[in-house]
Amino acid sequence: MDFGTFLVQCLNSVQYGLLLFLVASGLTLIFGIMGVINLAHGSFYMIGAYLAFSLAPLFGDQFLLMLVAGVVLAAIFGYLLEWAFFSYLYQRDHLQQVLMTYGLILVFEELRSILVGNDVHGVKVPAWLDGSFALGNVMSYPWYRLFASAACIVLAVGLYWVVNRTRLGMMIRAGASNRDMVRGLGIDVKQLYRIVFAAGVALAALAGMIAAPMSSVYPNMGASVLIICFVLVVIGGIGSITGALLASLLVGFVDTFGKVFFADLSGIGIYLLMAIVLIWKPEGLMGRRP
Amino acid sequence: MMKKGAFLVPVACAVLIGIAGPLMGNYASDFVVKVMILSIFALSLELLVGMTGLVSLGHAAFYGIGAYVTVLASGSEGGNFALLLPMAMGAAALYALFVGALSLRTRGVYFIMVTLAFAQMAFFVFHDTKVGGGSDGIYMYVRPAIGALDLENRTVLFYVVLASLVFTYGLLALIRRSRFGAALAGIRVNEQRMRAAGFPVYGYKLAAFVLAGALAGLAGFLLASRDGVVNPELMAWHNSGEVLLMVILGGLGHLRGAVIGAIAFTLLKEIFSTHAVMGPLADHWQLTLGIAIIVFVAWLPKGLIGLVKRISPKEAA
Amino acid sequence: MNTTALLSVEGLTRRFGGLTAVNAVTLDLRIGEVHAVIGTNGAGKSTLINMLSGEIEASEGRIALDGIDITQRAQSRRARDGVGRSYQRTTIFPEFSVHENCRLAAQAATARPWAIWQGSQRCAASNAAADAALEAAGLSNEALRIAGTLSHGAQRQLEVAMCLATQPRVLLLDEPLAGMGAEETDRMLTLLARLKATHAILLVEHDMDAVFRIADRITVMVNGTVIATGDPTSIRENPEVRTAYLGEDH
Amino acid sequence: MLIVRDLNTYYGNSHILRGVHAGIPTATSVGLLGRNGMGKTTLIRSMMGYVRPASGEVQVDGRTVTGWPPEKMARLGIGYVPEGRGIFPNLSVRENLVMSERAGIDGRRAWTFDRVMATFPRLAERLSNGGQQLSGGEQQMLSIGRALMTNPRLLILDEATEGLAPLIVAEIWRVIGEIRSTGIATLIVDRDYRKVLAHTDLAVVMEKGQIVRHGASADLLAEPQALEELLGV
Amino acid sequence: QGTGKLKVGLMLPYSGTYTALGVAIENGFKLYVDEQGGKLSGREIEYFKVDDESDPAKATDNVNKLIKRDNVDVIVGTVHSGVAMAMAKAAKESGTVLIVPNAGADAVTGPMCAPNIFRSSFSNWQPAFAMGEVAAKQQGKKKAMTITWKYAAGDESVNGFKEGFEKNGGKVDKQLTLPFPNVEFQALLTEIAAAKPDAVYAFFAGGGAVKFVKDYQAAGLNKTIPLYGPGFLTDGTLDAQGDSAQGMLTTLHYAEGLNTARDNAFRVAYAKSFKLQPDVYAVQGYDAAQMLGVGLAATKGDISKKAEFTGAIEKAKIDSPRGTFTMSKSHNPVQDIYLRKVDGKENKLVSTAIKGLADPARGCRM
Ligand SMILES: Nc1ncnc2c1ncn2[C@@H]1O[C@H](COP(=O)(O)OP(=O)(O)OP(=O)(O)O)[C@@H](O)[C@H]1O
Ligand SMILES: Nc1ncnc2c1ncn2[C@@H]1O[C@H](COP(=O)(O)OP(=O)(O)OP(=O)(O)O)[C@@H](O)[C@H]1O
Ligand SMILES: CC(C)C[C@H](N)C(=O)O
Ligand SMILES: [Mg+2]
Ligand SMILES: [Mg+2]
Repeated sequence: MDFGTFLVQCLNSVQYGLLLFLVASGLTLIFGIMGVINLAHGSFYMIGAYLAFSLAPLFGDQFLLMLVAGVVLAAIFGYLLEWAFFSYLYQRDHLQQVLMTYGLILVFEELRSILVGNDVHGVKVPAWLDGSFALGNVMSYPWYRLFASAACIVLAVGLYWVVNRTRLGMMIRAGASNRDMVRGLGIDVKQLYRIVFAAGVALAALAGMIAAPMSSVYPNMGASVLIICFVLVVIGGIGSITGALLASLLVGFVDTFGKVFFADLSGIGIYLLMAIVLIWKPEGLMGRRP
Repeated sequence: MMKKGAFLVPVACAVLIGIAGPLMGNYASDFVVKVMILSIFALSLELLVGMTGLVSLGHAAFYGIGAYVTVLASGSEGGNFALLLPMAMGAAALYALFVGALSLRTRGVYFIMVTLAFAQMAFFVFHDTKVGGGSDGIYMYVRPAIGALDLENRTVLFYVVLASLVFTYGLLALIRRSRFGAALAGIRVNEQRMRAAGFPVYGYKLAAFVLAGALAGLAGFLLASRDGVVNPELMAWHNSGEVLLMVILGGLGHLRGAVIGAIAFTLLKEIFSTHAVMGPLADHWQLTLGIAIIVFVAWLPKGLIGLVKRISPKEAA
Repeated sequence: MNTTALLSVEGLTRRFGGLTAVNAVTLDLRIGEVHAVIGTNGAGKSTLINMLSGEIEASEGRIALDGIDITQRAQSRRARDGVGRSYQRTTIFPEFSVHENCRLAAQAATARPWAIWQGSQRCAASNAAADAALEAAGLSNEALRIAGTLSHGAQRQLEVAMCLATQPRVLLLDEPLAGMGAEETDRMLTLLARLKATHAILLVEHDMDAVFRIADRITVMVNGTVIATGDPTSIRENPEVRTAYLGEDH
Repeated sequence: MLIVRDLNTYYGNSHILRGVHAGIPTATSVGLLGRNGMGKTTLIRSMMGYVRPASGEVQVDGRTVTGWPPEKMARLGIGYVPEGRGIFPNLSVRENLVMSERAGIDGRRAWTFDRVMATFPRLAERLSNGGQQLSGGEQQMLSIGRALMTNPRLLILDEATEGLAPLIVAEIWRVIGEIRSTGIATLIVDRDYRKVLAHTDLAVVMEKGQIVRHGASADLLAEPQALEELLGV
Repeated sequence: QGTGKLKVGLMLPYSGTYTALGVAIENGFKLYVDEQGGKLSGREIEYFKVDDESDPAKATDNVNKLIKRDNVDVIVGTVHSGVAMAMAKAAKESGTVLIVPNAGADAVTGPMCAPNIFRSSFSNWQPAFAMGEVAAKQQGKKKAMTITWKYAAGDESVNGFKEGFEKNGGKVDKQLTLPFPNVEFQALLTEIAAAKPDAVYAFFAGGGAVKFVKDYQAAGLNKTIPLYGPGFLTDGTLDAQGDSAQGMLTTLHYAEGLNTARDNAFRVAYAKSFKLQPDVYAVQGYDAAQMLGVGLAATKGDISKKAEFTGAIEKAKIDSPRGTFTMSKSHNPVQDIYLRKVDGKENKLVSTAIKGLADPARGCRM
């Protein structure tokens, strides 16, 4: 590999890592911070992608407007979902959440099949982001990928700020460790968590919408993303947004270079990375010791 | 803790199944065999999750390794039962020793994810390399046998599986009421205190992990003997997830729970996807199964065991 | 009185990042003696106990039991060698009965605990140890209650009872009296007075009435460092201890 | 301001509170005494809405609030320092305090971050420590500080001095005195009955889930016999 | 036997990634049966459906539902090769007739071959080998790279291409893979750009195929390095691929615009019945029914006459919409492979790449 290619591969790694973070960001909130094991997260991602597919014709080139509309819809959906299915699970064993969210996956996937069908669909890249710029003499790089990366960075910074710097963020984290005590301080945990959950769903859906033009939309698209998201949050250290971002980038590099150099075993790469990180630092890269 | 005579129900069930075996049709007996294998698999996980508090999301790896070793080692002439079984269980136990030794250094959600990681590694080794036929899997020419105990014979297979289930259940029941089992329970509730009291907690957990791995390997051996084909999907994370669901669905903390969960999950899915029962809705069995699971979670926080108790509260202790 | 130290500690130090929580502490625990360690909040008393019991590693220093260096021994091994501890924050098995809590603790020392064909409830040795511990801690009447439903005070008693159930020779008690009422305190002090004949006891406690009533020797810590060691009277009079810890009331 | 009438509370099948009548007048401090396991904490948790009383009534300012959830009770101006502290381990000391900051029901912010720092200088040195990394005493201070940040009218302290060094205990009693003098009502549970009686206007003694004695604290202090009988001291 | 309803078990993916394929196969099958008046050799057809979920781990249980519970006479299935392997194993043991309407695993008509197992579709080797010849001969490429998911179907396909390509003087100098079902291709596209081969052969299906073709274009590689593949790369995915697939060459045993009377009739009938355009999967389903029909005709509807049944199919010329084909000794179609070019939303016929190509059936002892 010559130096130019190496640089492009580094760019690929970073870009892929950022994309992964985009998808994992909602999970960081729901799983990493709220402590809810949400297997249905991949479904929210899928719902976002299908949302983009169905909204895109309505909004034409108003891509950003469409994202806003989609996020609002997803947030409302998440809010209702929390109210209907999750609100009474907090007091129970975490494993109940596993069971519940598994049930939800089945329901979402089947509803998707009934409502939209099982075909693969493409989503058009908005005209103002369509096109590529040259990278070396053979290759070019799509603008849209850069846009997705930028969106991810904005999101990462925003999320970090909200969770670590605002009172809202403190309340969320406090609620994760001791709900009853938070209530005793006059904070309506139910409402708070409903909002956070909705935000998590909205983030996953946003990721799905942004990813849709790149990856197209297809059945079961959420499943493959789910596990990798959990892996990211755990490698980064549960509750840490910086950690999740770091882990995303790391996985980006491992995956990219793994494919290039160890094609036969590259599937193992990120899991090997996770095992090594957790054995070396059982609380994840940026996690606090429990 | 177990009451006197509590073992009567499971024993009666086993005897009943044993008697009913030959009376069942081909498909029914096949179905029962499958449920029994899954029960063994679920029981082995119950040892970890319910008894020791170790939630593993990679248990299918041991199941798969047990199955793969059975097929790989049996060769084209068919293998010796007495040799293959220990080999399958041993290989699963060995991998469990390796995984356990490393993953038990972590805790909680981290433990869940590390076990998942090691299972995925096993999955990819079989999926991406030619070790076991790649992604399409491999098949076995002749099923294991030793003398008259020929698993090629469906009746023999039925009773061997039944005996294995009884063995597994009995073994775990013994463990549960023993001091070793009490120690595992203590570790589940409060590891710190157990250490302070003088228990080498790591060793206990590792022992449980390896034993659970070996029992999952037993289930894998039986599965391979029944199906004659193995496939990397056996080790996929959703298989680990499904067996975990069975354990939770049945009711954590009870051996019966694991078995009931395995039966319920398989049966529900079977029913929901059978056209004769559900009509056109059978095409959407995922929907009905999903809704059923959600309803179970909503109404039965203690799993199906909880349902039994709700109906007859006397059993509650 | 036995004069050789059962547990001796030399230059024990523990750092958390930049903070030195325990700084070169040296002390001896002897059978027949209640050795109280008092000190300001955050002085490092619990950290000291954590190091002695093996819960956390020492950064520096040496711990010897019966003259044998145990600094590197795992916590569970130390416990079986006779070092028992209680926790400042209640650390029980809330879903088990009170008796089971103690029996489980006692069971660590039994022979062949992996013998799965023997029922745990039938283990005579553990049952006896558990009964004795409950009796001593005054919880016999509550033996069949689920531990998690005990009141705070009773849970504190159970905490000590579980420590006793392991039949230790060295007792490391981290604020055993906190949360206990007057009667229970009284009972506990009587118990300690009785136990010290056969045990080496380290008592961390903020209840000064109790400490001065029972302690044979007192070590005072401030910010990780020992500022005074001596018999109760000398400590009570020590001006440095008064300004740093006791205040004017005692 | 807070009155409970004929309160009965169960945990499962066990009847814990058996018809408790009690009241905390505005700007008054009340001591709640009783042996271990007599139901003091249960009474407090019933008032706060953590456990739902089976029957009876809780009133604040004449309004019936029985069965209100804790967050609503807290917003009526009740600050709660629970038994066992309830520190958020994953938040730093500063965050523990900042997250709970709220104006009182009258809109005033008498207690600010700075004032809490001034009251507990020890916490000021540990601001960026996680709640988990505090010594027991430090946690206790943090818990009180956190409750004060909500600017309550009534502060409930369940064993607030447990595990504190004598100097700090003295300090806490001084702070309690200070709080009391600012017109905040207090409900104090503490095993040091002498201190409780000295720092409260009224005292209530519980036994087996019932109030067996109530009256002015000073009166009770003068009856060593009754104390011996009720508290075993 | 011989009389009453004939039980046909359809074991196909009705959920998951391959659902659309499963439905097309079922439609095709039913279309032929309906054209015969709902009966084959006088026997009414009764369908039994099982969703195989494309999960090989559950394949044995699923196929046993048909064999042991429903006692079907014939099994038709499936799309996923791993599942098909387990089905073949079960069919071999029980003797039930199995017709595979898609799964291309070479092994099904290789080591797993059996008298009662037939395939109405293709082997992974077939279109790939043809593409290799086309690339080397017609296009004059010398140096090629292959890329696929690391799984059996992918391996078989790229190896088939390599065989055809190198036999005709080309050289495959690098074979890229990524784990199934990973769709992050950027790293490998960069490798391709750096190596600058004369051509790239790719095997992907479904969402992966869509994304790969789009990414290939977005990376600007389609301008300098032509992308070849088996038909699966562009079949049923052109809607989603949009512009990015235009002009691509692929090989398959079916194409749009064959313009034979047989195909036109089939297309009209299919579109009328299902309000859908047929695709290769529908053809494969249709032909599975034809093959069953041939076998039944020879035995007068009595499928238990195994030898006659098998013999008839082995000798038959199947009049498929794709063009007639015969059965190889290992029961895989001996068929024409077409070279097609993407034009708008269609895979238009360019030419016949290889006439009457037979799978080598390595490992079949029958
Ligand atoms: N895990 C840890 N990480 C960082 N600092 C810690 C940790 N544990 C304790 N500390 C710090 O070490 C110091 C000593 O703590 P320790 O718990 O030993 O005090 P203590 O003497 O037991 O106090 P108290 O009487 O209040 O219980 C405290 O300042 C505390 O904040
Ligand atoms: N969750 C519970 N379930 C059942 N019983 C309980 C529960 N919590 C407390 N109890 C019982 O209720 C009674 C009153 O407990 P409570 O905690 O109110 O006592 P307390 O007066 O605060 O005691 P202490 O001084 O020890 O804190 C005790 O007998 C206790 O065992
Ligand atoms: C649609 C086909 C390309 C599927 C492929 N034959 C498989 O085995 O999965
Ligand atoms: Mg301490
Ligand atoms: Mg209390």
